[in-house]
Amino acid sequence: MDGWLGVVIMIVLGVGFAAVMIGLSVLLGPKNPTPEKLAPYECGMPAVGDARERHSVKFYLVAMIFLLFDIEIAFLYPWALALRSLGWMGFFQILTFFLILFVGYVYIWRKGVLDWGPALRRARSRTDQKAA
Amino acid sequence: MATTHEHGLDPELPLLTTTVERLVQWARRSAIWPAQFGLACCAIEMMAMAASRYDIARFGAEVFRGSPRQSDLMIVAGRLSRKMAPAMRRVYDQMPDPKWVISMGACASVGGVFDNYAIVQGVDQVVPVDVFVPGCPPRPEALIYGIVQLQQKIDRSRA
Amino acid sequence: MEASAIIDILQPLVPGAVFEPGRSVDFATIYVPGDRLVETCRALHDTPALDFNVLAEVTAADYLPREPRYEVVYHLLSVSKRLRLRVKVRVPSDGSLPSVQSVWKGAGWPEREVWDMFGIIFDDHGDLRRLLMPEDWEGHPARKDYPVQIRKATQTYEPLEVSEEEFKANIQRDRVKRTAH
Amino acid sequence: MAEIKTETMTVNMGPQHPSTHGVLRLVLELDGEVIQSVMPTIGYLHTGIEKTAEQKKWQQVIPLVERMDYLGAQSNSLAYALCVERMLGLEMPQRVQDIRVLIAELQRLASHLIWLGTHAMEIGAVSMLFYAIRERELLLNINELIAGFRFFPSYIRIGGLREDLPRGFHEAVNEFLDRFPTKMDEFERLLTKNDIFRRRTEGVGAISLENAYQWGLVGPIARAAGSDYDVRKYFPYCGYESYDFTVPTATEGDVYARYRVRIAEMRQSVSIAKQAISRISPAGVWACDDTRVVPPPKDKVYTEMEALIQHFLIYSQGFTVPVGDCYVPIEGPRGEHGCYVVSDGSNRPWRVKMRAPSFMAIQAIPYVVQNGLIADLVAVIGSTDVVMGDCDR
Repeated sequence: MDGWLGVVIMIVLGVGFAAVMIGLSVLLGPKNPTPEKLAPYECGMPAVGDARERHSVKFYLVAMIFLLFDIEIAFLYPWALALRSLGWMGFFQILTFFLILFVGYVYIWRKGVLDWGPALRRARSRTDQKAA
Repeated sequence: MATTHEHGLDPELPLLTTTVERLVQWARRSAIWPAQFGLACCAIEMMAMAASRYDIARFGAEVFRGSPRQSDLMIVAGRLSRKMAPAMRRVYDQMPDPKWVISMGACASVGGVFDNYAIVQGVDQVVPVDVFVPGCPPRPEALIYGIVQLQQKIDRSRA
Repeated sequence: MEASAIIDILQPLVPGAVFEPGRSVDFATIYVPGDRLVETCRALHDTPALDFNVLAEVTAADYLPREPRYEVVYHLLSVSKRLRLRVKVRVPSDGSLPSVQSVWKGAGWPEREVWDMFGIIFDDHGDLRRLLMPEDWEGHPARKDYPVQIRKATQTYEPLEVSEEEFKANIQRDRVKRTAH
Repeated sequence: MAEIKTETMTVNMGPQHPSTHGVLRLVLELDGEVIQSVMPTIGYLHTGIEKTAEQKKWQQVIPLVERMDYLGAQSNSLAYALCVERMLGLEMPQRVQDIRVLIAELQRLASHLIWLGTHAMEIGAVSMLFYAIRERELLLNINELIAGFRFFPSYIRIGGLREDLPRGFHEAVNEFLDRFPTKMDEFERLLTKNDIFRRRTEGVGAISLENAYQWGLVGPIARAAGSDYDVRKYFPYCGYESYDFTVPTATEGDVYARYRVRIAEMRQSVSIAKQAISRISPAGVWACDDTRVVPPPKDKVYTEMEALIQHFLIYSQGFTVPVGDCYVPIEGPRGEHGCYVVSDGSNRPWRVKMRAPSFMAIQAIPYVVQNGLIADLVAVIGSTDVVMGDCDR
């Protein structure tokens, strides 16, 4: 039971800090929402359409990939804590876990999901030259 | 900006050695973030003021926010043309409420040397201005003096 | 190279056009009749002896009391021949000029600005809209009979929302024009 | 898999935007991050300076012309002064021409420093802005020395200069010119081989030489695409032919080439300024001897009657310029600046038009960033060194 005190303090501090900040601004900040103020901000121009437009699929793909590899790292924390007791057995288990995800990473990389930028254009122009 | 607020705390509530209102005004004045609203030559002097030699960071105002949502102060730096006036009014409207305006330079304050069809003769026709800074362009020290005047004005004003 | 020398080169290429050397203190100036402008500019651009490949500037001047009221001025530059030339065209007050966008792509905006400021219409210009003044502005400010200071209330209000279709129409019109020429 | 029809998104990169170098509005049509089309709208800083200039006397137009391209202020007034002097037929003494060359080159350095600072900041090297502006402050000190005002000194006048050089001018300029090349090496160490900077700028926004001429982009942009057109070499003015300097060029024509061309140009400007300052004597003649245009020295005005009359005439009525028009191009920081002035023989100009290189650059931007990313658009706007005052006038 002794380990949990630190966690509780962390939670209290985090939530407390956020609550104080939001609470103060709610209490002390003036509030008069005019329609102009709530209009979407478009660099000083009247807004065009609403913000809920359909975005390109690239954004969705990158978000998903980030989520995937982020959780992979999240799994490392408990493993890192228990490294001593797990010994070599634990090490190989985490290695296979990594290998599986690494195959996924290579697949994504070859599919070219990640490169949007000028490299994409240069790559496409190189393939065109090869094809032409 | 004497709008009466009905938020929860009574401004005159004593808080240790000062009132809530003085504390709030002190907090607002010491971290006043300008919106990036550079129009013309005064914008370059504004950049010089934000740079290392004149360094507005000493007064807590060196964070130039790109979007008006996160800024409290709009420094109108440059000449405002008639085509730009609606856009400026919209950016002013979209700033959250405790907001102030500094009209930097003669062109923003009174149209400056350009008394013609294209320039709005004074930004106070479009937005309520708190501090006028003379000069064409004003020296960075003059603008810092303007910001300090605004800070004192905030100190004196009611929450 | 003097204006008369340039005219001698041009005369055979644009038959029937009356070129007139203009008075100038800096470099060669020629007057070109309005209707033969595009041919002359194409000749100036294409002939290897002249090779005016850069259109530095298109501007105009309003000589109000004088009848052919405007003078549209084209400053041309030949980088390979180290030559500069000023082509001037006299335009009556309600006259119009053919656009030289077909010769130099860079002529689009300067011509739009001359229309915006002086009201000289450039026919078959891709997109003759106002450039420097707001879209709904009346009158052409740089004309001599336009007052310098107009006491007009500052328009600070704009509709909150521009309808999606209206905006898309503008974009579509712009793209069609751009892919046209 | 059939090409699925995707909806493009219209985004406004509007007049109030941190990276549009002033009030330029670009309506972007995006497919994800890739730009389908750009529709620039300018005129948000249109000040009608040309119309106001028609009301002023000849000498009073200098401050107006300086406020058009506010980064290259002195080169604007130099263009205007040269143009009116050509119409008046005035010849400047050698010392005045050397001082004008020195001031034009220092102004070019100041303008390029602002370009370097903001361009690098937009690509991510935020500290670059503070280094560049720190060096520029020294240049503004020199402006303060000669005319008591940091930004628009109006030191170049029709008929020569405003007054003679102050004491301490030579030391200030020499000290700056000795210190600046070491600072340039520091800037180059930061950026030139910086992998992030190169990856963001190489192959981005490339313009071919043919296209640059078609769009009328004569200046650093055309020199980055391979042209060697520099007004100081092709149509020398103010005695530029007597200075030896090279015109830096590159061939790729992309953002990185423009960066290299401008950095090399700054080094050339330092060497020209060094040659100029070594020729200028600390005190000497500072204006031509035409009494109609140049006011007499102050002490004479108090003692002699004609000097008083001449002084009164110049400042009340001004001088008249013979009928005609004239266009003298000079090499400003952004390319070929030139003032087309028309005179009807009175003491006020009939028409003043400044050629604006930024105007041509913005017109060409939509064709340069086609199928680029938004990040490329920001790099291209930074590399064309666009100043909205110069573009909208």
